[in-house]
Amino acid sequence: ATPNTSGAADASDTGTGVTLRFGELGSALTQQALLEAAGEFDDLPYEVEYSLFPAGPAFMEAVPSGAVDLSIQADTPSIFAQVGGIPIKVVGVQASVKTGESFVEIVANPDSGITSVADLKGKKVAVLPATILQYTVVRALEEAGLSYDDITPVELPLTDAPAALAKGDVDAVASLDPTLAQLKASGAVVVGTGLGITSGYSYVVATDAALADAAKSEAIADYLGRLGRAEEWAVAHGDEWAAISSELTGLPVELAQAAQERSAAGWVAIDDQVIALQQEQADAYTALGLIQTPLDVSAYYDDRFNDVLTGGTK
Amino acid sequence: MVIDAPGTLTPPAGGTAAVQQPVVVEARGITRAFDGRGVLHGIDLTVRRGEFVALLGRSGSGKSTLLRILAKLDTEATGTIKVPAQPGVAFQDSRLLPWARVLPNVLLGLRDGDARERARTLLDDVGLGDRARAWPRQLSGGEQQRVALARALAGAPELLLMDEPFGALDALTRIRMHRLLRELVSRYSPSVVLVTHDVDEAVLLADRVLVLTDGRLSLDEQIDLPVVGRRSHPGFVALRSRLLTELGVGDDDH
Amino acid sequence: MVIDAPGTLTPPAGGTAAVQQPVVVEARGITRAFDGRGVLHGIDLTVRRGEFVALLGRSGSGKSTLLRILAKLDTEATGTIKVPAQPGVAFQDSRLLPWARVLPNVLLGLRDGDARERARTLLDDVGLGDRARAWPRQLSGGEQQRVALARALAGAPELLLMDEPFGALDALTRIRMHRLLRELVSRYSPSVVLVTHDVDEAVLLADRVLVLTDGRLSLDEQIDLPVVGRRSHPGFVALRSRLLTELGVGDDDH
Amino acid sequence: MSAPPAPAPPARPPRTDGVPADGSVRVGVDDRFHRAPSRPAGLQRVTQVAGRAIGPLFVLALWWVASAQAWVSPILLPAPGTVWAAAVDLVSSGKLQDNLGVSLGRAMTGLGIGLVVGVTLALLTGLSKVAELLVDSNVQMVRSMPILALQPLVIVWFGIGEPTKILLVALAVTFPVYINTHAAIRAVDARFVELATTRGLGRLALVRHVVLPGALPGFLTGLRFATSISWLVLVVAEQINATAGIGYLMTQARTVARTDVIIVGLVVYALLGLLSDTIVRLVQRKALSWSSTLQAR
Amino acid sequence: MSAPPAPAPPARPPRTDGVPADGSVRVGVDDRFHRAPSRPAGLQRVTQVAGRAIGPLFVLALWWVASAQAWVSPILLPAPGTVWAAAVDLVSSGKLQDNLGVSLGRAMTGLGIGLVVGVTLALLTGLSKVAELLVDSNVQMVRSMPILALQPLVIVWFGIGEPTKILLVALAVTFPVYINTHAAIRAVDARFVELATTRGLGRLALVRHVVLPGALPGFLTGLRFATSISWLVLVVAEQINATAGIGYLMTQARTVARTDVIIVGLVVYALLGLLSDTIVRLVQRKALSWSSTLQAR
Ligand SMILES: Nc1ncnc2c1ncn2[C@@H]1O[C@H](COP(=O)(O)OP(=O)(O)OP(=O)(O)O)[C@@H](O)[C@H]1O
Ligand SMILES: Nc1ncnc2c1ncn2[C@@H]1O[C@H](COP(=O)(O)OP(=O)(O)OP(=O)(O)O)[C@@H](O)[C@H]1O
Ligand SMILES: [Mg+2]
Ligand SMILES: [Mg+2]
Repeated sequence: ATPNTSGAADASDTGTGVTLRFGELGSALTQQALLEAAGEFDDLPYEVEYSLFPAGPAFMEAVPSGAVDLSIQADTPSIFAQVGGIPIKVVGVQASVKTGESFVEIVANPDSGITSVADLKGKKVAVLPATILQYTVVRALEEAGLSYDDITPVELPLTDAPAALAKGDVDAVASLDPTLAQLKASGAVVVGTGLGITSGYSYVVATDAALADAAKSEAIADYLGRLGRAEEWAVAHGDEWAAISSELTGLPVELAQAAQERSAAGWVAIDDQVIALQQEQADAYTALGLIQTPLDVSAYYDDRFNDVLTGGTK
Repeated sequence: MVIDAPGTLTPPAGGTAAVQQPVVVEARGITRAFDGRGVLHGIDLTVRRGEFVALLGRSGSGKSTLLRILAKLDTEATGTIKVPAQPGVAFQDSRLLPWARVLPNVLLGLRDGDARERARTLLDDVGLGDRARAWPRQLSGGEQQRVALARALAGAPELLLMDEPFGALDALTRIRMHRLLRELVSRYSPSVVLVTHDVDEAVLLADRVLVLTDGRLSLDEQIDLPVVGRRSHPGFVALRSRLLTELGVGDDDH
Repeated sequence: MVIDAPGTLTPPAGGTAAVQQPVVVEARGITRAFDGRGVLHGIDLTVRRGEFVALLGRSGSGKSTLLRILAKLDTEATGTIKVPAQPGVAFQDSRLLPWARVLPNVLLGLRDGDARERARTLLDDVGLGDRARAWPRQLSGGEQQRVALARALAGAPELLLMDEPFGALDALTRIRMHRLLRELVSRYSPSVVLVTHDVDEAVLLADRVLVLTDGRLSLDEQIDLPVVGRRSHPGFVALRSRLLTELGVGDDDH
Repeated sequence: MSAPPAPAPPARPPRTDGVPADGSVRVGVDDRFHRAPSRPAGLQRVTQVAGRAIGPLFVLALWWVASAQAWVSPILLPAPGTVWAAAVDLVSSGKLQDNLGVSLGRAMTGLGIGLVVGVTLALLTGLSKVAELLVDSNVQMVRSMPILALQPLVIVWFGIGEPTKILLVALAVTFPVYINTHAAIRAVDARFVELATTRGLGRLALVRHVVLPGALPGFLTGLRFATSISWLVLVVAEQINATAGIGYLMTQARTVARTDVIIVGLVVYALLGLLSDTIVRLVQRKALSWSSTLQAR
Repeated sequence: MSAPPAPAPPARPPRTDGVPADGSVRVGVDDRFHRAPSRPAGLQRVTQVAGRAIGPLFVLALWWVASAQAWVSPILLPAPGTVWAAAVDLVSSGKLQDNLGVSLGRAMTGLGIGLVVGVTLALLTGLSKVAELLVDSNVQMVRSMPILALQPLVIVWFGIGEPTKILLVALAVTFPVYINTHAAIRAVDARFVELATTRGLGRLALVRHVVLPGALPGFLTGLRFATSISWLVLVVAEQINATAGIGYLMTQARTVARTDVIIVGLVVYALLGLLSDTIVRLVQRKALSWSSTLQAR
C-alpha cells in the first residue's frame, strides 16, 4: 500500500483519522523513499502528506496558512521565525553530521594567497546573510582573532557565489553542499570549516496548532521515531541511499555519496546546552543588527518528545 | 434625371402639403464655439416628415458641425434639440470600420431579420454587389463613399443626415445615386438633411435649401419646382443663380 | 473665371508649342491587377513639361491606382515608368499627419531656407493663414483638403499629381483654388495630372483630358480652347458633352 | 409629371406632432466616449485625483477592518498601526530614504539604458527586414528566459558590482519597451509612410516625422510597464552584493521574517508604481494631445 | 487673352529629353514599407523561417567556440555536448516531457484566467469612468508590487496547492493583458464610436463591433508578453510545494548545481518563447488581415 503523498485528500480510511503534513526542504521529496527503504513506512497508523519548500523561511511563510504541521531544518529559520512571531516550536534536535566533520566550509581562490581564516583580513568574502554560513564566518573570524568588520562581506545568493569567485569578484566563499562541491571542483581550496562552530544539528519544528492537537502530537512522536531509525539505516547503508536520493534530487551520485559519508543520525535531548548553542547564534545575529530586540530562544523549545526520542523507544 | 422611371416616383413632399406633416427635427438656438471661435450662432431649424433639405455653405461654415449636433454627437453645443433616436448618418469621411468587410459595415447595428437581404439589395443598388466581402481598404474612394451611403440608407431611418455623400463620385455614378436616393425617399418618406457644395445637386434634389453663412442660416427657401424636368424649368436657373450669389460666387465667375 | 487677374496668367502650354517641351512623365504598358481583378491594362502615357492633364473616369475605374503608380507607390504594378523624383502629391484622402499641426504638415520634407515662408504664403492662399497652428482633427473636411493642396504645391514640384483635390470644396472656394492652381502653374510650369469627376473642372483647367475606361485610356484629347472666356466658348459645351457621353452620361440625364 | 409651384409655407410656430415635447438645454448624449462638458480645469483635476484615491483608500479601509476584526493573523498581515510604526521607524532612521535613493539611481540608470536599447532595437527591426530576421528572434528568446537562471552567466561576464544590477534592470526594461514599440511601429498606418515617400523623406526624417510620432502611444504603454519593472527587478538584482536598496530591504526583511517591514516595502512599491504611472500619464496627455481617441477625453 | 486652337500633336515615339533613359520593368520603389513583390508563398515562408533561424544559430556557434576555446569555465557554461547529453537524458527518461506537461497545464490555465480577467478589467476601465477611478489605480498598485513579496499572503489565502501556482500565473498574466488592452481601448478612434452611437449600438454591440476589434492589435501585443510571462512565473510559482514542472526542474537544477540541466531548461524556455511567439504572430496575421499597416506586409 502506498499512502498518499503531497496533495492527497483526507485520510478518512485510516484508524486515527490523523494526517501529518510534513514540509520537506530541498529540491525533491525524499523522505517517503527513505522511510520505505528503511522499512518504516508500511504500517503507519496515520496518513502523511509531504510538501516541498526550497528553504526554511519558505516553510515558515506557509505556517500561518495552516497547510503544514512539521519540518526538519537548519539552525536559523526557527530563530527568525521567533522574530517574526511564527507559531512554531522546536520539538526535536538531531545530529546530522559526524563528529569531526562540518558541512560548512570556507573556500578561497587558490591564487588569492589565502590559506587560513586569518588571511581573510581585508578580503571580500561571499556570505548568505542570516544563515549558518554567516554565523560560521563570524565565529571563525573571532577564533582567528579577527572580527566581522575586518573582512568585506559580500552578500550573495548561494548559487551565485561560484560565478563571483570564478570572476574574481570575491576572494573567498562560505558555502555548503552541493554548491561547495561545485566550488571545489573548479579549484577552490578549503581555508576554514565550521568545525567546533556549527553544532551540526537539525531542528524539528512543529506548529503550535499541531502540538495542541493530542492525536497529531502523538503521531508526530511516532513519526519522528521512525524517521530517526530510517536515518540511522541511511547512515549504515550510505551507498544504497545515495543512489536512491540522487535519482530523486538530480544531485550527481558522487556528491550524494560524499554527503552521505559525513552524515550522522541520532536524536539529541533538548536541554540547556542545546538551547544555549542556539542562543549563541541568535545573539550573534543581534550583534550583526539582523535582530533588533534580544531574543530568548528557549521560549521556542518544547521538550515533550525528549523521552520518546532519546529514551523510551531507542 | 427622373425621366427613366417616372412611375415609381412621387412628387416631393414640399409645398403646402408638407406643412401638414409632423415635425421630425426641431432645433432651437443651436450655438457652438470651438476654443472661443464661434461657429454656430443660435440656429433654429425645423424639418418635417418627408422634407428634403439641402444645406449649403462655404467650407468651414459649420455644416458638418450642425449635422453632428443633429445626430446628437456633440456634447458641448448648447440649445434645444428634438430628433428621432436613430438617424441614418453618412459622415463626410466615409468612416467604414476598417476591421469589418463591406457587408458587415452596412449591416452594423441592424438587428431585424431581413436586414441582410436589404443590405445586399442596397449594395447592388450602389453598384457594389460583388464587393460585399472586400475590406474597406480595398475599395476606391468613391466605392467607400457608396458603401457609407448604403449603410446610412440601410436602416430605413426616419431621418437621413448626409454630409456630402456624393462628393467622390463621377457624373454617371452620381446620377445613379441621386436616383436611388429619390427612390428611397419616395418609398419611405424620411426627412433628409443633405450637406452639399454642389448647388445644382441641391436644387435638383431638395424641397428646401438652406445656406449657412457666418453661423446663421442666411437663406431658407422652399423649392417649388416640378420634380420631373426640373433642370429645364426656368425657375431652376434663377434659383441656382440666387444660391450662387448667396454663396459669394458672382455670375461672371462661373 | 480668370477675368479677375488676366495679367498674371499665361496661356496653357497646350497645342503645338507643348510638343517642343521635354517629357516629364513617361509610362509604358502599365498593368495592375488586384487579386486577379485587372484594373489597368497596359496604360501608355506621356506628359510633357507644363502640360496640364485631367484624368476622368468612373468611380473604381483605376484613376487613383494610376496616380499611385505615377507617384512610385505601387510595387506590384508592371510596366515601365519614368517620373521626376519628387512629385507633389495630393491624395484622395487628405492624409494629413494627425500628430503634426497644419504648418508642419505643409512643410513636411521641405528643407530649403524659405520653405517656411512659402508655406505660410500658401496657407494664406488657401484661406487658412490663421489655422497654421491647428491640429488636423480640428479642421473641417474642406479645410483639410486645402491644407493637403497647399502641401502638394509647397515643394514647387516638377510634377503635380492630384487626386480630386477640390472634391470637398464649395463653389466659391473651389473657384479660388482653381485660380491659385492656374497661377502657380503659370509661374512654375509644372506638369499636372489632375484626377477629377467634375467634367466642367476638367475642361476649364486642363490642356488635355484623358478618360479611363475598363483599364484603358478610352479618350485622350487636347483641349484647344482659349484660356480666357473658355466657359463661354462654343467648343466648351461640345467637349463637355462629348466627355459626359464618354463617361456614360446621356444628354437627357443631365 | 410636373407639380405646380407652391408658395412657401407661412412663418408660424413649429408643430411638434409625434415628437416628445421635452427640450433639454444640453445637446446630445453625455457619455464617456465624448469630450466631457468643459469644467474649470483645476476643479476637474482635483475631482480626478480624489476619484483615483478612492480605490486605494478602499483597500486601506479593508485592511484596517480586517486587522481590527482579526480576519487575518497579524503575523501575515500586521495591523496598519504596526506597519505605520515600522514605516515611521524606517523614515526617522533615514533607512528608507537612503535605500530608496540607492535604488532610484539603479532604476533610473537601468531604465534609461533599457529605453535607449529597446527603442533602437524596435526601430531597427521595425524598419529593416534584415535586422528583424537577425534580431527579433534572439530578442524573443532572451525575453523568454528566466533572469534568475541567467544570473550566474551575467555575473561571470559583468561581475557583482553596480554594472550587473543596472544590467539586470536594463535587460528587464528593454523587452516591454522593445515589444510595444516594435508593435506600434508595425502598426503605423502605411498611408503616412507613402506620403513620406512622396515627400522624399530620408530614413531619419521618416523616423522623426512619421514612425516615432506614430509609434508614440505604443511606446508609452511600454514605458508604463518599464517603470514598474525597473523597480521590481531590483528585488532580484539587489540580492547580489547589495548593502542598500529597496530590493535589499525587502529581501532582508523576508529572510528575518519582518512582515511589517515587508508591508512597508509593498506600500512603497505601490506608491512608486502610482507615481511613475502618474508621470507617464501626464507625458501621455501632453504628447498625445493631437489625437482624437477615447484617451484624449 | 485667347490662344488659337491648335491641332492635336501627331502620334510619334515619345521624346525623353531631360529624363534618364533607363527603364525598369518593376514600377516603384522596393522598400520594406511596401507590400513585397508577390513570390510563391511557400518559398517566402521557407526564406523567412531560415532568416529567423540565423540569429539563434549564430548564438549557438558562439557558444560552441566559447566552450571549445575555454573562454568560460565549463562549470558555469557547460559545452554544447554536455548539455546535449543532459537533454537526451532528460528526454529519454521522460522527465522533460512530464515536467513540461505539468507546467503546460498550469501555464495554460493561468493564462486563460489572466486573459479573461485582464480583458474584462480593461473593458470595464476602458468603457466606464467610474470603473476606471475605482479599479485602475488599484491594478497599477498591485502590478507594482513584487510577486515574491506577495507570495506569503497568497499562500495564506490560497494554500500551497495548485490554486496558488495557477493564481500566481494568472496574476502575472493579467497585467500585461490589462495594460495593453486598456491602452488599446483608449486609443480606439473616437470617430468609430460616434458611428456606433448613430447606429444605436448598445454597450455590448459597441464592444463587439468597435472596441474589441479596434483594441485587438494592442491586446495581441499584451498576449505576446503574457505567453512568455506565464512560463517565467512558474520559476517562482513552482518553488511552492511543487514536485514537477519546468520551473521546478530549473530550481532543482540550481540547488543541486546541475548547470547542464539549467542550460537545457534555458533552451526549453527559449524554444517555448519562440513557439508561443510564432503562434501569436500567426494569430496576428490572421486577425489583422484587414489592416493596411507596416505589419500587414
Ligand atoms: N488594395 C486593393 N485591393 C483590392 N482591390 C483594390 C485595391 N485598391 C483598389 N482596388 C480596386 O481597384 C479598382 C480601382 O481603384 P481606384 O482607387 O484606382 O479607383 P478610382 O478610379 O480612383 O475610383 P474613385 O473615383 O472611386 O476614387 C477599384 O475597383 C478598387 O476596388
Ligand atoms: N474639433 C474642433 N476644434 C476646433 N475647431 C473645429 C473643430 N471642428 C471643427 N472646427 C472648426 O469649425 C469650423 C466649422 O467646421 P465644419 O466641419 O462644421 O465645417 P463645414 O461647413 O463642414 O466645412 P467643409 O465644407 O469644409 O466640410 C471650421 O472652421 C473648423 O475649423
Ligand atoms: Mg464638413
Ligand atoms: Mg480614387
